[in-house]
Amino acid sequence: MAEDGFRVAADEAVAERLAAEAFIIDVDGFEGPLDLLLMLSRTQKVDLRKISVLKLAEQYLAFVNQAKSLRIELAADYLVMAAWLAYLKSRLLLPPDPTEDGPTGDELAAHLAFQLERLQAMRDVAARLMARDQKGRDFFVRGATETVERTRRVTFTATLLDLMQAYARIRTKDEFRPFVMDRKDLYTMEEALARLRPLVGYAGEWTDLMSYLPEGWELDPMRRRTATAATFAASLELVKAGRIHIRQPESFAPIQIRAVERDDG
Amino acid sequence: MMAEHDGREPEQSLFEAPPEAEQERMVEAILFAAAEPVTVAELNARMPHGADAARALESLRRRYDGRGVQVVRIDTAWAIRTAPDLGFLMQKEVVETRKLSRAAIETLAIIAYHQPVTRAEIEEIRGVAVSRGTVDQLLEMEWIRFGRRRMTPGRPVTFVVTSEFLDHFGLESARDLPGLRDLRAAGLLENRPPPGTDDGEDGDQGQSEMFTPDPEDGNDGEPPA
Amino acid sequence: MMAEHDGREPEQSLFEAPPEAEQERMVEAILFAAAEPVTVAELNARMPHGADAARALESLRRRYDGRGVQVVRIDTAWAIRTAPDLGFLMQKEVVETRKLSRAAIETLAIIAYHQPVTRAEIEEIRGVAVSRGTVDQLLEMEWIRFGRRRMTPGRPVTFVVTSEFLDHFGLESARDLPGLRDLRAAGLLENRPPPGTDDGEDGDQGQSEMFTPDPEDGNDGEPPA
Repeated sequence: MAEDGFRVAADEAVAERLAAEAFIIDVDGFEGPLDLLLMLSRTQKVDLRKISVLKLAEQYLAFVNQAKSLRIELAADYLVMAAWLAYLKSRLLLPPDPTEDGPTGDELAAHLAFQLERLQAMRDVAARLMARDQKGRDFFVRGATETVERTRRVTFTATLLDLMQAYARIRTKDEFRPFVMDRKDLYTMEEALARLRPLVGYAGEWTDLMSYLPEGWELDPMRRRTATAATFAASLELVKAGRIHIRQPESFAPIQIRAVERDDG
Repeated sequence: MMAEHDGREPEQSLFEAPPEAEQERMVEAILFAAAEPVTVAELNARMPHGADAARALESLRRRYDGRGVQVVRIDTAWAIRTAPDLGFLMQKEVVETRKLSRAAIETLAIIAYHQPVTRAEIEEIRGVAVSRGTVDQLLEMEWIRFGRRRMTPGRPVTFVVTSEFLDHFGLESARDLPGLRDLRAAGLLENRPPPGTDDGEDGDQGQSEMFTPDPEDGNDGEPPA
Repeated sequence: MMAEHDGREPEQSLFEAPPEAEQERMVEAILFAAAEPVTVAELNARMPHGADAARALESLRRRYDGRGVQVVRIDTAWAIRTAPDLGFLMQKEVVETRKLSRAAIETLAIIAYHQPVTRAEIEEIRGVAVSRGTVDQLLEMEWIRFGRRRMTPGRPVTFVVTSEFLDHFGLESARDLPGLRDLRAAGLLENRPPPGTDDGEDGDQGQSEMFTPDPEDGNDGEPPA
């Protein structure tokens, strides 16, 4: 007897715990208060358009109370919804107060019903969407595709007139030769590159860039300037090409270069 | 042997354009070679001068009617896809796709049916916050993309579905979403603000504006980017 | 339970094999979706019991005869491939025509008028260095080529114009190029622009701009008589 009673009590405790656990799982399974409301509304077994919002509010409040009695922590938004539904319930039950501004209880209820219907509708179409034939599952794309080669061809063109005008321009310019920069004292970047390229391979150590100026150009200031500029520009090209490192310890300090070792790349 | 010719050629532009049967072959070759849908504009660009890809497409589509592969339209582009009823033969080709969460599926549906739609509107419809991961996943799958910003305070971004989405679900355009007409008729695609809120802000944006029934105009359901 | 067919006579097992047209659709879909050519054995394995892939394949192959894609045999397997005559559609060439740069046209002019000419001489005449790129470009266009080496110290290479050059400019030989006197007679060396040809299209202001006798009028290659 006593044993049975004990067993019954124990069973009840287990049942209660299971119920509580089930409840926790259920709460976790809901995507927020609206989702819970939608589930509760199904128990009314009517078209969502004919749902009794008042009854639904009561169902929700009962649910929240039950959760409280089971000492289940409900997320804040569930409690906010409970408070709002309690308010809605009072608005629905009390006769409308003509002095009060704002929406009537019926308007609020209608909107809630609309929200539920809309959520349900979205779930229905989501299911219909996912039930459609899907690419890669029901229908398939071409397995052996061919790539379209995109070749970009630039053609240059000129007319005979362009050609003659160009020539005329040069020949006319001859008469004004003094205006033209003197080629003798111009060191081009191409020349500097051609000179630097074979040399930098031997620059295992940091070397002053100025030591790479072509012979005879470092004396005359003007030639030295153009050679320096060209050599510096050429060194930047080589840095870009990954052939050398370049550094300048501080402002106005000598610029130094060093070959990039083959195996450190 | 040449494909059959169609005797009565109404166009006068025979001068330089290839014959219609030939144009159809060209469209066929181009569509077969590509996995991605090809736009009519690109077809025309790749075909010889004077070709009319749209017309060739139409007759090609009819030709493949009922065959094992089909010519389908996706938005403004076209592709060849296997007939859905033969999917069972293709187990070898099936690629396991990441299973979408319920939240992601619902969010996707809301974007598809309410586009362009803001995150706040999605949350209003679902009644819960939309997690960043959900949106990121859909963006990454290229099923949704950003649409125009809404001209309301804060200028929130909107989301719209992509043509990749349409392709995946075998839809010609967003107008062909299942049940769209009924939802619209039931007023469930309206942006209906809660009573008592200041509803001045949403006067300009019918979310369902893109779905305005207008079957005549060939405009693709996508809002301009 | 139904007795198992013994499969000895596949021809007669029509009882469960799909109709031939259906088998053809299946082969079509499988070949389309497969990344690699598919053997008849594999087709049979993937198709419903009792299907005859070889026969379906044969009729599919006939169906695609003359179309934009074809059913072809690769070794022992089968695939759908673009018809050989349409291969050109699989490449898209974007041709861009640009006007030659001033440096290039001047270099070209000097070569044409002074050929055979060395690089140093070109630089002497132009008054500025000739970049390697400019020469390479003209070589690549096949408007100039290397001539004989000059028998001077360093044996520098010379440049001459090609027959493509003459062709492009409608000249019989380089000697037909109008001389300075002709240029002057044609008004090309006058300092003020001929009336009515004034246009401000040439935006770049090189040093020699001020010596340019006249703005170019249009793009057509006809020199004034």
